[in-house]
Amino acid sequence: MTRVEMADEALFLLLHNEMVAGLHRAAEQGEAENGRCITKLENMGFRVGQGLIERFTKDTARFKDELDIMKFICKDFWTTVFKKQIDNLRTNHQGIYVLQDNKFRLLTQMSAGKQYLEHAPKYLAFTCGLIRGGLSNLGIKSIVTAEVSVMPACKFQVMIQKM
Amino acid sequence: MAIFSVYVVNKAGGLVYQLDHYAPRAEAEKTFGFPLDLALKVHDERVVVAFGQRDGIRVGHAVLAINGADVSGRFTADGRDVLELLSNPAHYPVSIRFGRPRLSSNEKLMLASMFHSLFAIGSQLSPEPGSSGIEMLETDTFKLHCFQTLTGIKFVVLADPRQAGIDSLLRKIYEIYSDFALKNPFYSLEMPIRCELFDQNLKLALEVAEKAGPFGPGP
Amino acid sequence: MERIALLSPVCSPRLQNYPLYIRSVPTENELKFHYTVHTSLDVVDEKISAMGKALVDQRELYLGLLYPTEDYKVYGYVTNSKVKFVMVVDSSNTALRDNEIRSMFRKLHNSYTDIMCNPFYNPGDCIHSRAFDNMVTSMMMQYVK
Amino acid sequence: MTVHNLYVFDRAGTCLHYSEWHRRKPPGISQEEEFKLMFGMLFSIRSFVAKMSPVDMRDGFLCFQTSKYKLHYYETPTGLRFVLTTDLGVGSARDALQHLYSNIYVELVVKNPLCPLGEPVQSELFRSRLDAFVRALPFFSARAA
Amino acid sequence: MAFVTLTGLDLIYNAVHRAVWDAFCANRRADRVPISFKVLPGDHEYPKCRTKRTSYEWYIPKGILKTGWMNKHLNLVPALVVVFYELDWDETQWKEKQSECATRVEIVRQSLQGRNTKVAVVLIQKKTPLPPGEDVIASERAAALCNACDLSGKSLFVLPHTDHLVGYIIRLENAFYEHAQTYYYTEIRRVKSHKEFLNKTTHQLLFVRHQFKIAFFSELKQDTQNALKNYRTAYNLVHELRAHETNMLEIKTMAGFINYKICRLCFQHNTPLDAIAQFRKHIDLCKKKIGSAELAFEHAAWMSKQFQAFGDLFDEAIKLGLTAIQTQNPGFYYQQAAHYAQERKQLANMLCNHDSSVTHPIPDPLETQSGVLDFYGQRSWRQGILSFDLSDPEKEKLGILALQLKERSVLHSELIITLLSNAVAQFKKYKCPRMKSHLMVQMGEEYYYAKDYTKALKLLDYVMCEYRSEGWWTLLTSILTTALKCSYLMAQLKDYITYSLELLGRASTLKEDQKSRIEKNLIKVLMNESPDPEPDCDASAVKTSQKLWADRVSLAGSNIFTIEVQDFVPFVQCKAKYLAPSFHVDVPVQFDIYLKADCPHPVRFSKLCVSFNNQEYNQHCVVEEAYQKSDILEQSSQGTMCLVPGKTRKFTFIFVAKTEDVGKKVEITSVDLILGSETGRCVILNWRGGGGDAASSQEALQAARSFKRRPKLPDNEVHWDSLTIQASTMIISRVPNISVQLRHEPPALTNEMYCLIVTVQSHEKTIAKDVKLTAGLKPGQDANLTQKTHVTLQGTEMCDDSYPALLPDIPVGDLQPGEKLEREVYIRCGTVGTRMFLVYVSYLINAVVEEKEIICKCHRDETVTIETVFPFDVAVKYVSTKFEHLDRVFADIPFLLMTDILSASPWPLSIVNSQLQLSASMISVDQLESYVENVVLQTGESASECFCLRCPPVTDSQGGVATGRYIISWKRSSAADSVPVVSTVITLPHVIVESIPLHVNADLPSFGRVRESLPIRYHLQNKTSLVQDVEVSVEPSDAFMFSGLKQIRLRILPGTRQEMLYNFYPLMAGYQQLPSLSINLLRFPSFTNQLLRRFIPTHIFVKPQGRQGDDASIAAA
Amino acid sequence: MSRQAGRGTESKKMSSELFTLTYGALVTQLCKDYENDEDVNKQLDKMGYNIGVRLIEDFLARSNVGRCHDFRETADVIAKVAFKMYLGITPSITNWSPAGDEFSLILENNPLVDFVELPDNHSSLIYSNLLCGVLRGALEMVQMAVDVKFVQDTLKGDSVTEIRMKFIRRIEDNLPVGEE
Repeated sequence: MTRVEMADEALFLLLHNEMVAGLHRAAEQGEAENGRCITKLENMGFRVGQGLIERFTKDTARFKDELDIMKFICKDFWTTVFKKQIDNLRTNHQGIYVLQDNKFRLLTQMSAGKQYLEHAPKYLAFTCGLIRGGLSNLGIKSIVTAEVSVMPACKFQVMIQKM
Repeated sequence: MAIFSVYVVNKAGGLVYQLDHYAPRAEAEKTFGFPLDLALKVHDERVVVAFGQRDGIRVGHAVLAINGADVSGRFTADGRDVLELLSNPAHYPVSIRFGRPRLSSNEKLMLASMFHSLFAIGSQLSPEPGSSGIEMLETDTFKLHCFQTLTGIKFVVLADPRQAGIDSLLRKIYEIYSDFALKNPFYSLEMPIRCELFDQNLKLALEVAEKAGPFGPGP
Repeated sequence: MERIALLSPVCSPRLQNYPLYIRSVPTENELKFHYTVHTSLDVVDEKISAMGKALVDQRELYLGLLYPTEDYKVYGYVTNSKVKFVMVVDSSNTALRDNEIRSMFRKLHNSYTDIMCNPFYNPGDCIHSRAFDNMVTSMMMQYVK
Repeated sequence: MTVHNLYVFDRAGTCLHYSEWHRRKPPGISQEEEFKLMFGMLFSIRSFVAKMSPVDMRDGFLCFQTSKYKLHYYETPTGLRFVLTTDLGVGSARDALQHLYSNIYVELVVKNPLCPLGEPVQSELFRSRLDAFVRALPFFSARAA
Repeated sequence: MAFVTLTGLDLIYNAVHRAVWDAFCANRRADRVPISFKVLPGDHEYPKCRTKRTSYEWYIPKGILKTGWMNKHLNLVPALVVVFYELDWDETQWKEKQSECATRVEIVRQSLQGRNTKVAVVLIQKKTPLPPGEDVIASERAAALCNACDLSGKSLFVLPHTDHLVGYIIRLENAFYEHAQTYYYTEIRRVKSHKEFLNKTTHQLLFVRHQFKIAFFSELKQDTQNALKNYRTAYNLVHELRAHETNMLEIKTMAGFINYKICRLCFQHNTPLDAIAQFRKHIDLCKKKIGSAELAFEHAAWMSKQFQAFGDLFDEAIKLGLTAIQTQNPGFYYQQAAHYAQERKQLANMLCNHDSSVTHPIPDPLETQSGVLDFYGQRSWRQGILSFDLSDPEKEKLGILALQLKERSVLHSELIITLLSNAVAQFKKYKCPRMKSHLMVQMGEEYYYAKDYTKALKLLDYVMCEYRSEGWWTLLTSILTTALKCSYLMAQLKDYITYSLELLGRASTLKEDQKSRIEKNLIKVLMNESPDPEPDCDASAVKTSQKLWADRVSLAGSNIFTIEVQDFVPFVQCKAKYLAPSFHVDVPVQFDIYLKADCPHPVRFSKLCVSFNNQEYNQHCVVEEAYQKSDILEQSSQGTMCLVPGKTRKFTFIFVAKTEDVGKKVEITSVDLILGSETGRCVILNWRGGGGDAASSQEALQAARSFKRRPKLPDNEVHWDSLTIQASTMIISRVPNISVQLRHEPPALTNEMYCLIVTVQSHEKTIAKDVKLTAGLKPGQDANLTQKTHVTLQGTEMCDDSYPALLPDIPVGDLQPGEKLEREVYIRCGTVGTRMFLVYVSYLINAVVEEKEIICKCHRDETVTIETVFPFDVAVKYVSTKFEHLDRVFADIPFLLMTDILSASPWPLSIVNSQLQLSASMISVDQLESYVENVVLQTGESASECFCLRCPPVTDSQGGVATGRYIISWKRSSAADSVPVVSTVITLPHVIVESIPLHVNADLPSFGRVRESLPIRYHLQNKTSLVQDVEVSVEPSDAFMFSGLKQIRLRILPGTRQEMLYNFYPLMAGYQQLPSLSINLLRFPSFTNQLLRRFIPTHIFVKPQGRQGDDASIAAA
Repeated sequence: MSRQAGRGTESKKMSSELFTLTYGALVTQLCKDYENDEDVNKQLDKMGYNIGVRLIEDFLARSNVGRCHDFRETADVIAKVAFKMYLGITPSITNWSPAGDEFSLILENNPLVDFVELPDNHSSLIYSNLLCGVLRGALEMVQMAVDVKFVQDTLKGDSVTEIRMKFIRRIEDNLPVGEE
């Protein structure tokens, strides 16, 4: 049962991987190009995030405040997307939030250590966009960056841009 | 319970004796309209099913007869190419008999020597020192048992996977070999065995073993 | 007679509250209706800012009746993504009770959500969608008296 | 009981992975040679068996044994071949191999975009998981240790 | 308010009466009872009271309520009549007075015939009355008087006009009030009593009337609760009346009254919601009661009135402390009132458009003989006629006509505008900006209808931006359209053009044909012709405006309009874009101006010019073209000066930056696009900065996010969306074309004149003039480095602290192409550590850009980091003459000073000289000369010197004695002779000097030989000024036999020395310990043998016996 | 506080939406990157192929489906098992060619296009072309060379979406050169 439940997830996983690969295939090598691919992935994530959040929050009650929204991202949003919650949410109450996922779904199958670390960024860009898009659609402008020191753990830093 | 066949291979890998003791028939006849909804291909001089299977016809089966007339290899009795024949709508409807292809004698020779080398590689690839060659090889349809004498002759028995008592049978066959082949003045070593007595005793031994069934050899 | 307007999210950078979609039946003196919708934003904004200040625990997306005029009733709805829906109905139309309105807004919202999920739609652009049009049309037809 | 070594080949005959635990006899030949030989043997066994079999087969070749060891064979429809050698005491290792395929290979190689198919697996995660799995097998004994 | 009349007061001639009256009127505040007083003559005729009919059987009422009724009870029929009469208790002619008073009362009673009005008498008295009961006469006379006037005692009052008048008055009026109350009470009873005679069929009107009266009296009685109750019933009854065209007006009027009453009372009772509910009910009930179609405007007017009245009530209540909210405030009612006023206007325009020939009918059907209606809401020409069918249709027509004509004279717009502005005022309060703007738009439009175009424009202009900034283009467009009309009708050129610009723009939702019309007009205007009138404008207004335009045209020229388009959405879009964020001064600066027209037809423009923060450049960035009126709209000729709709047109500009702008930003401050021509009219579209307008930023953002594919365009075209404004660029100096090389041998050595050779070579094509070199310590490093670093160009003499750390702008003349020049810079670093040095070469060069010669200042700089290290480390140590290390020296006893110079420099150093400058307290034993003169030290090599010194005894040697300075003069071996020698001074450490009582030294050969005598002489010298007893002993040793005093005690005089001779006889070879001498000073127990060991040898080398030959040699040695 | 509304059971649905949306983002991105729709279709097919060759392993691992010896069997597995497993739908199989080497998958509803409305300027875009690639890649891994293409598409106004699959040949695996 659960395995079947995860099936479409496998499909997403492979699609995501192939997106990353595909974009990089299309682009000729070079730092700049790599950067552009990352941005593209980020933008795609952004758009998807917008759409998803629109759906996810369709039936939820109104949010109290920024933190409330963040919690929603960490719990419901993350669970629906990655089948687990964010393990740790920290904030400095000045608009910076750090979401830590100790077993980030898109990295688990890659490595449990430092192997392939240099490849991590391109597999996180999409998710960064996802978060940014989600937040932006809830009226929060932000910059989202990801940081990995040991896979598959991953930190997403959200910097709120006050408007 | 069944013992399918027995092979005796000399130390050079040559087949010196072969006996098909029991061969289950797997054949099916069907009348087809054009086009033929099976993919056929020529595979070592036979027309076999490459893809598609229904009502008893399975991938790997060979065309045995067309409209009742037996087919030898790629050609019909009257020498027409089977594939051509079947690719021509004019010949339809046509009834074709499919079945597992029988091994021709030189296929058997070939397989024997093939096993001979597999046997050797088996021991060479052993992770443990001092290993023999393949003594037993199991598939979902049969088990192959092999007993090699010190003199390097291999007795190979193909049997139903559930068939027991094969080891003793192999010893028995070795006895029979030494009694009725070696002791036969007209028999020259390493040469194909053609002795009535050998045959008879062998068959006898096989029946005994089969009767013993899964319960092992009688006392 | 009734009219439906869908307004852009507040958070859009400079131009706020510009209409993403406006539709009215019948189409005569549509302009008046545009004004009605536009002015109703005063109330919507007020309600939203009130939420911001958590003065009221307005957790529901449906804002209810914004204000009545002689001949219209104006209802509002704001999604979590700050997209505003405004619906103006003829006050004489008694078929439309709070529940009907509510469910109509739900319909609109669902349909809007689908639009947001249409990869070819660029959030913030005005909505040109057959699906959405049809939905709105059918919904209006259902209640037009 | 004990496990000697494990080979994973793809359809093209590339040895995707090899690891050994208790192997007392060093291969007389270079590793590539050994891989070639192993794959070759399996390949011939397949056709050998196919011809020999008196009836139609399903899984075909399962395993063989010599006086000293037993070779377990599992092949996926995609032509991946998992080969495990153990001592004679071990019964069927088919389930183990199947699990190895579906829960370790598929999860950690197929789904790892950084493991190009048809090349030896570099992923340390895969290696370590696989090693852990084999060591945990009931018939894996630390005899050598 | 209860109505009370006062009689018998003579306000003119009687001061007392006046005072009394004033006391009644003066400051009637809320605390006083609510009575309205009126002074009337005693014989005043009150309205006659109709004889009460005993049965209503045959009575058919002619209407609901008489128009006079309310007034009657407010101002004519009192609740109480007070008779004032001056009479004291002790009045002499009591009888007469009493009867006179009685008659007065009687007169009053007469005229109140049939009414329940109360009568009271107030005696104005001069004396203050005694407390009641004490004045016997008073009480009986009072009784008598009551009798005479047949009054109850309660109705007789005494008013002494003494000092506490007001007090008395207040007591009085309270009494009056009670009387009034009872009066109204009885009135209510009376009206009620009629009820039972009424029947539903014929007397419905009466039901309403009575109910109303009851309510009204209750109000007068201050019984608002009952008043409200009764009004409510009255209201319901009104609507029960059978309504028909003929009595519609009457019903509405009454309903209006009653509703008003109810609402007011509700607000009074602070139940605003009830008020609102009632009002809503009222409106819903009456909305559809339009009455006769020909007079529909009447209904609208009435509706408007209802709303306005309610608005006023509401507002009133708020003034009295009620709080309203955004969604429920008077504004809405005024707005609605305005709405109906508008409707009224429209209806009036429709129904009252009789042509001028139609005149007011005579006799005027609106006239009545009494001049007023006798029943509310009835038609003057058929009063009291209840039948629903129109008795006299002819009369009816005339009546209606009269009303219609009357309506014509009404100034609707004024009404509407006042109402609207009331509403605006309200919505302003309740933060409804948009509602406010909306109403202002309506006001504007109303002014437009009222032909007050100036006001109209003022309002519209004011709100436009709201709609623009919120992107409500449809609304904006409609407002603009009106505005355009106004500006046309006033022939306001600038406004006219401005609005046209935006109506043609992409924000406008007009249809193509409309746009095209507007554009054609615009072009006409530009060509100094009058535009065609805007559609559906008032004909007469058009006439006048056409004249205005004509005049405008006649005064041609001086018609230049600058329009700031930044803040709206004009039909030409503009984006300026520098090709690079920075330009070198010697390359032309390039930027593009992109223009795009959104109007239907191509537009020509006469000029495009760009202004910069540095005006100098303006003249270079102009596109101009002779402007033919003819081909203004010609599609075909699309020369440079023509913008084709939808096509992006690019203009590239090139100018040469001013050299003084190097390092500055050159910003585009504005872009001007000139339409039309100076000769005719011309309009300058002015974009601040690099273009863009009210909508562009949002568009840009959306475009950036968009996933839409941009269709491929030919190379020369671009996608408007993909263009970004880039309005400023940096001018940076020309790339220098010279090379600067530095040669030197790091590290620098402390204090040396470190030589840095700077080689400058020109690779310029032309001569590099006025080359300047700046060299030295790079600024902005550790401050005290500056103190310790000195730079000079003269390597010949050592530079001191007066020299700067950085040599700025040393002129080195010109450089021919390819020429190379070399300068040596000498740097003296006083301290070790790393320093950054800067070498900066600047020069001028002529460059030709766009065949324009400019002088560019170029420069190249090199920085180099140099480590400074000590050239060598000098180690100094003191040893005894036996080379034993000394931690202290002994007075007068020679010791050795050893110096060790270890070269730390990677380069060979030549030590020119070294010198020991002893301090006074030190004496050198032999004369000092340097041993290291001209020694060259390679890296890691060291040179040592040794000086024999002696230190005379010192009184106190605490902290030791200064030794002196050790000076090493050196230079790099590589350095030229001219380079001065560096002297490094090492201050030598202090030494502790100790004086000892006895100094012993031995002289003995350098070695002994087995079995050969070995003479040793010890010298004992008394260093003290005392005679010393010395015990000397020598312990035997296995290695020696010896002769001499084994043990002796002797005495040594101060300063003298004693000599002791021993003859040792070595027994074994090798390095042997001598028989140890031990000395014991009785005076100085501290003098130990260890100390002794310092001075005398303890061991000697003993050779084995050798052959004779050797001996000689040995002897010789 | 945790908001329970719209959670739990829906979560699976959601994640399928995640896939749908992500795919949408991909397509639009490609539309932006490539000059014409044909190139986009190619790219999609290619990516699909790459996914297919990996997805098949996942599929075999989950479903214990063995090797197919008959195209009808293959069709069934694709429709009843694979589509169900990954897209939650079960297309119907129709239009068998007489030789039994061609058939159509009819998708009543195609989750990939749940929310999609094609703009007019993308007439020749085959939105879901990825699927073709996936099928092609997956089958190739089990020694079936097939040709897959869309013949009907609801996005294009057709009543259903139809994928046509044609069996080309069986890929024989023979021992790589230089062995045995």
